[in-house]
Amino acid sequence: MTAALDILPVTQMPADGPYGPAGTHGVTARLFDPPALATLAARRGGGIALAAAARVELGLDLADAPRLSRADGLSAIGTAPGRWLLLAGTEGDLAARLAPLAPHAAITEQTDAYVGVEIDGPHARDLLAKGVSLDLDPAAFPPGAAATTNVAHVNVSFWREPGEDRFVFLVARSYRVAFARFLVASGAEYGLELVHRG
Amino acid sequence: MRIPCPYCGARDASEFAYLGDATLTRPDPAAPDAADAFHAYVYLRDNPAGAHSEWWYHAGGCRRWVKVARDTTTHAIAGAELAEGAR
Amino acid sequence: MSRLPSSGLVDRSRRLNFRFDGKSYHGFSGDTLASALLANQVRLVGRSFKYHRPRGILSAGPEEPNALVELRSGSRREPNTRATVAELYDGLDAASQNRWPSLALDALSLNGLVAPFLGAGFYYKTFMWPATFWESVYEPAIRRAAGLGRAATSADPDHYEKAFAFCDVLVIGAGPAGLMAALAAGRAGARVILADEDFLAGGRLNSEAVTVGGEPGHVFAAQAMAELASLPNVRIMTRTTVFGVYDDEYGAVERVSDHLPTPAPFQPRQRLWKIAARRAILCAGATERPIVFGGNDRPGVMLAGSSRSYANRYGVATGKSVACFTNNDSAWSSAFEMKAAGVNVTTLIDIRREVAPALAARAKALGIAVLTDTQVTGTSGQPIGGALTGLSLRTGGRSDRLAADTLAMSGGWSPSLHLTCHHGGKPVWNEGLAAFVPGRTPPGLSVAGAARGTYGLGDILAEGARQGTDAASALGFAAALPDLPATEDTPAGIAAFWHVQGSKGPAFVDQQNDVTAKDLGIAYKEGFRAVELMKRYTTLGMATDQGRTSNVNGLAIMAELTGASIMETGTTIFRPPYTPVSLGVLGGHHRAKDFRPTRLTPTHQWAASLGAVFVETGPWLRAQYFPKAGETDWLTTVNREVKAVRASVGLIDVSTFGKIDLQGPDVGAFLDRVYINTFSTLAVGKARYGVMLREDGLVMDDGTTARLAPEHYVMTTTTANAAKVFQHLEFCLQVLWPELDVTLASVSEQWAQIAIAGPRSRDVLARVVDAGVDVSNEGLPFMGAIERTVMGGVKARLFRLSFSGELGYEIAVPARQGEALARALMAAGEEFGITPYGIEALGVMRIEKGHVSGNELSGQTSAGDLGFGKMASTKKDYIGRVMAARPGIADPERLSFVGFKPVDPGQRLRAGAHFLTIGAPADMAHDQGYMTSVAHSPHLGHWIGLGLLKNGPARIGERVRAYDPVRGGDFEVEVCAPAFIDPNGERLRG
Amino acid sequence: MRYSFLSLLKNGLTGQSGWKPAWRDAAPKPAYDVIIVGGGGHGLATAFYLASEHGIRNIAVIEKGHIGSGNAGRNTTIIRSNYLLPGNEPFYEWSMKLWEGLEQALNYNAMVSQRGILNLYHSDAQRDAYARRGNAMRLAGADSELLDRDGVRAMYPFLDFDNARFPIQGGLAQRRGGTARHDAVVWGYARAADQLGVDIVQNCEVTGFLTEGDAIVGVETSRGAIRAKKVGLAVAGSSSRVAKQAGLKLPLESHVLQAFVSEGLKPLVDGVITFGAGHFYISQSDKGGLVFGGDIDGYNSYAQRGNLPVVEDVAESGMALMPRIGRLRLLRMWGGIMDMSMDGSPIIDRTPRPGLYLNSGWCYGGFKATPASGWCFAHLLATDADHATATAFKLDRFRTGHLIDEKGVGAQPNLH
Repeated sequence: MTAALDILPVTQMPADGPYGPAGTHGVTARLFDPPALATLAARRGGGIALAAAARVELGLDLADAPRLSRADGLSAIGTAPGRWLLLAGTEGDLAARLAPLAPHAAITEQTDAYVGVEIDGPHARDLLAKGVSLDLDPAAFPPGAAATTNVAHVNVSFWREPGEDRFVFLVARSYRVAFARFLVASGAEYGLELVHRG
Repeated sequence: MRIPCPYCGARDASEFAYLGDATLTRPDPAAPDAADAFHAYVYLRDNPAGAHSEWWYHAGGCRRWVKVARDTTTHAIAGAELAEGAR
Repeated sequence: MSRLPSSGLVDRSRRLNFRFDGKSYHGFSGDTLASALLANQVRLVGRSFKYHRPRGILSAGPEEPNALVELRSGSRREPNTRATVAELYDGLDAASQNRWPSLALDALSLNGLVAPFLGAGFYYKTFMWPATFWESVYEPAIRRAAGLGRAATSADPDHYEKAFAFCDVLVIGAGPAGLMAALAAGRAGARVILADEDFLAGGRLNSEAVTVGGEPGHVFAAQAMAELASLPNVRIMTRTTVFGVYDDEYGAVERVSDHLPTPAPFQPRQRLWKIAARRAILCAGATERPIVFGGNDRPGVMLAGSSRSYANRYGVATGKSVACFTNNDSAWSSAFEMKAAGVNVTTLIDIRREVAPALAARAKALGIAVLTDTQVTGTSGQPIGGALTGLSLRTGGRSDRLAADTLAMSGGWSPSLHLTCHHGGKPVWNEGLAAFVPGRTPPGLSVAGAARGTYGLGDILAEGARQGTDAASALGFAAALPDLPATEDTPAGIAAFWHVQGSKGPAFVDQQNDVTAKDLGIAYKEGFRAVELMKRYTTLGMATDQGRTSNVNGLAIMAELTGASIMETGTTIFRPPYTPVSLGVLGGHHRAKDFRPTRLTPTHQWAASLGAVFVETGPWLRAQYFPKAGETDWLTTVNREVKAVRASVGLIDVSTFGKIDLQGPDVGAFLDRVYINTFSTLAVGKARYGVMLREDGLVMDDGTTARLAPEHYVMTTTTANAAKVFQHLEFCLQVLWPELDVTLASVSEQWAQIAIAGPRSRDVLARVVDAGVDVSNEGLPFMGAIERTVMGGVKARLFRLSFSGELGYEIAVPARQGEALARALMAAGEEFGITPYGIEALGVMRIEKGHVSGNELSGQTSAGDLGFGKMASTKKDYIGRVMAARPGIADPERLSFVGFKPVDPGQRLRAGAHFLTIGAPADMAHDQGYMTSVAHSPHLGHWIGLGLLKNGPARIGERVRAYDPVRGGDFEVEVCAPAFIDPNGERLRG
Repeated sequence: MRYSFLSLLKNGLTGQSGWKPAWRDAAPKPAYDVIIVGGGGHGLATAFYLASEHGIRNIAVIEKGHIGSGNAGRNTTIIRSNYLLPGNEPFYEWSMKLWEGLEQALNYNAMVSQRGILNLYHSDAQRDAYARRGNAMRLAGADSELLDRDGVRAMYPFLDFDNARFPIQGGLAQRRGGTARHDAVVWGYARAADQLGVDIVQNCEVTGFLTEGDAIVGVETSRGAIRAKKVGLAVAGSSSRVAKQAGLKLPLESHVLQAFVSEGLKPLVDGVITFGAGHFYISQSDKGGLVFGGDIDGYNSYAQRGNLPVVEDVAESGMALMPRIGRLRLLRMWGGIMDMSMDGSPIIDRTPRPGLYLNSGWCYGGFKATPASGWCFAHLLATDADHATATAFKLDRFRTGHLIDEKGVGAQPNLH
């Protein structure tokens, strides 16, 4: 419990705005609804064919590792061997777009399963150090690195954006308030700006 | 204790669910001695003080079952492999 | 004031006011509470644990056994705070503890008078007569007298948090060894964390008047810290105690705000660090040992090095007339430096016959009298407060007296090797050092400096530099040994000595727990000679200081008694934490409402807007019921909800069920292996109820699984078992049958799922599905499962299922559409009086219908127990089949599932009541089972129950006694079939 | 020497000089009627009751280290008989009755203190489960009370009733539950057994078994071979290792359970409280330390030490339950090795090897069982028949399916 959390009900998303000492702004968290999301899981023995199909059909180089692959507005985050979360930059029928992969993979619609949270700012890593049990030093977790892990009892997948010092989290929808409370509790010290991105 | 998940990398053991002895094989249910074999499979354990092969499920990560070689007297981990190979 | 004119590192321009026991004082920035009290000539600070003897300040560090205070007050009261490490702040308020009515006049100090009777083990030999007096008389008195400080009066108002850190080299302790280690590794480019428990880095360099690299030690330390601070790869953490070595991580506490009156806004009080370090170097220094002699616990008797520290670091003279008592050279240095700082050191008393001539010469030059071959045999003190006034001495056979208000003693030094023991390593006795040195260390941890038994300052600097270099090199960094700053050598000669034989008065070994040399003698006589037995019997080393100043002396005295060597007698094992750690910081921000995350259903806000009452269901908050204005008790509301459903239609969010998509050609075969019944034959577009077992043959979970396409099924699990079932299925697929081509995806979060039930539910459904979607009895028959669209193009999964026993459907839509669906259903059902209902009404209806739920799926029940025996396929193997055939599981006499109704319909049934045969005695031998679930059935107008009864199904119609003594219930119930409504299922098929 | 007012007075006046060793440091004889392997509470209690109840005096308790160095000295000292299942509850209630007379039986103050135990419930389902349990306790002759929220508040007003994630709804109280001084239990049994002629042989590690055909006829030890008509194992934490030397594979895993003690405080917690929404139980010792614990670490271990996640879990639960303890400090943490059995309940039985008897599988509930475990094991060793309260603790119950699974989690030791 913190002074910041004390006044926030656990049943409501914390409102947009600054949390922390007046005049400080060390980290920004932008919450957003992913435009389209799906899980892609290679069929038994279908990993190589799937990778080939993804390359041909989507121009996507699916890394079979906890990394981000991206092509043509489509991001693939490795979550398990032969398994990815696919995130499209725009709304639309992601399943249809992935249909060419269907012979080699199970495709499962997950657009509504997660909320996204972008976290950046000079104190982004300080905030995240309070919940992420991974070494986020760029040498250990370089741009494009991804992970699925537990943060403050909440399961998340996240990656480090290439080119920008920014982390993007996908959080199960039913846990979104709990995760936001972690952000407020951990980030208020540095001045946290919480924004719902339209 | 950090479990070296072959896919995710080293993660705190609290991300995993533990099942235990990974040397056991599910017996043939049709075999004439199935009752005895299942009794041994479900209930009896070597429980060694020393090298132990054990199942950990990476519930908070890749949701893969990982076979970990760990010493039960020192907790030192000699290696880890996924239950199933690459897909 | 006893502030020395010039020495010390406190900032005399920053005066800080504080209070102790209600009296106002002042100190300076840089003081500890202890140094400020000494500066104000406060000598009596606390009372001891058992005999309530007056105690002062023994040390200047974390080893302090005596100067424990209650710091702060009210909800921030911190009992047992060591004044020697409490950083002074303006407005600090502290109180002495374990005394009544006052510190100077403590009633329980009378305990001291009967001390001859209260030796070690006293409690175990008495208070047994009469037997009933223990809890009523003796123990309450003992409990009141025991303990030290008092807990805070209400919830801790401060914030705590946890954080992770990673580094190549963790250096623990920023004294001379640690600074050099950090410099060596840091300059090489390794990621270094330098942690020090003190608020001022430097360790002994701040307390000793030494020269390093041509500068005073503390200046060297400050310069080294400045360089380290300039290195981007080095993180400096002062006020941070590394308290434990765990597998692959170190635990540390950063005291972020303890030096402030209250934490700054949004700042935590403390932060728990979990540090993963590839290498660590322990540079924790050493702790000075007292000497055991009569009256060695008086205020004014203290450790020599600490007395020196008060002079050099804090600019405080610990007394007006200081004598030193020792067996080793370091106390001579302490005496010399104190004298140089302006303290009146009168006499050096050494048990040794001879000391190094240079030391004797220096003493002479400084005008300090030297008494060699001399022991302190007793002390005298002031009548009130007991502060030291004089010493009894013995030189050879000659006795003498010496006036002194401070005795600075040193029995030698014990390396602070605590962390080396945390993986089971046992310290090893080093005869030459008369000290334990580290044994086997935890993986990756090495030890440098005094913590390793290296006492000479030059050697310490060199050892720290070497180990820092080695650690960095081993990790692949190009590390060069730093140039070593020149320093003087500090003498460290010692003659092992523990205990002044034949001294007067109690000679304390463990001052906090009041363990005397005589107590050790009792332990010896009674056979408690092994170190663990001795400690447990006498409580030696079990106090808040964890035996820092007492363990070695205790061991040595026991060794003297047994004639064995110290190593044979045992060793001192230290367990985490290194120093006590607040419970608040170990909990972090996971307290109160944030103890665990709260999961919210997709329709939470909608339900809240209707005034729903929510209830914790595992991690979820679910709508329990929806009271309307004027409904004052929950039963009224629930009855209304149930009636509304049975009469017309209602809706409830069931999104919390686990939902798993299974895809692949082998899904049917797979489900056949995990369910007791068959799913490979299920038609596309149909759902089936399934029961799965654990491998031990008992029921794991139940739920409905539908086949959406030939190679695509969707399984539902109970809310409680969602994660467990998923894990089980993955085990089966990854470990048992990797040949099966099946992939799983949890879709619990993707789909909001709302159940509508009641005779008008089809009418309501028909109004929300898109045009052309046929939900007639033909288009969507009972147990049908189809994918269609609703609300104008929203993808949906439609299931015709019923938990309530009424015609019913479940509609799944993407989670963000859940609330819209709820509102659409409300609008569509308005003319039928559609009623939102909560899980209470859901529970009532499932009990009326006789469905099992969590209370019956207890993990102790078999499929047969629950009436699913006939469901089990005999044509296939499945998980749990073999073990379910064991006689103890298959026995028909087991407790089995049936219904119950009260013989007197006015009786209220209660879950948890046991069943007894009527007329049989109420004892365990006649226990026949228990009630699992009850509900008030508005349909029947009385209470009904489900339960597990020995051989239950064969006893329908029989009456048994429902025995519930914990709630005063004892009446007859009739055993009945577990379906109270529509037993033939006509309603749900219509 | 009997402890009495007189002996205390005499020693008080003579500088405590008259005390004798509480037990002899015996050297092993070549043969005994019964050897008990394991000098913890259970082993010593077994020896004491063999001697006192069955008249068998030619007994050795052999211990690899010193007595009480295993779990007997590493637990949270709770005694209670609030079990659910018919296989368990009568046994634990028998144990409670033995606790109630322990000091008089042993002439040793083990500080058996019946200040009560309270199990909190936080949901209707949990309330019903506790009612079921409370009723079972009554059927077994134990005491139990189901309290509502106000009843709990009256006992412990400082619990978090106002802002809890899982609000306290009430509790199941057993007023006769409480604590006992764990070390004193060991010492009391050792002293009393010694006075009846039992040899307590310390620093004597079993390295093998003497056999004649299938039968076990003694033990090989680090101090030589010792023959015995019967050998009883009471070596919690090491059961699998020792049984393996007799060729037996047991339904056990060894797991580490951590326990914690705070700095000493003036009285705060009178009885024992267990949290129902997490793993946490707490009491306060007569010395003033809060003694508390939580769940096992959850993986096979013989290391007698645990890790931070459980420490944090325990502290989170403690803070959730009693938010005023935030500024109290954890003084010491330690780990003990538990015999976690496959259904969470113990084994007191013969083994397939004639002459070898087994007392094991206490999971983390062994301390409270000490007197009855000793009583029933002694009964089995002396009579070759089960004691009436311990008929369910069979080794073959896993084969027959007569499980005693209080938690209903199945064959997964780390979940019991």
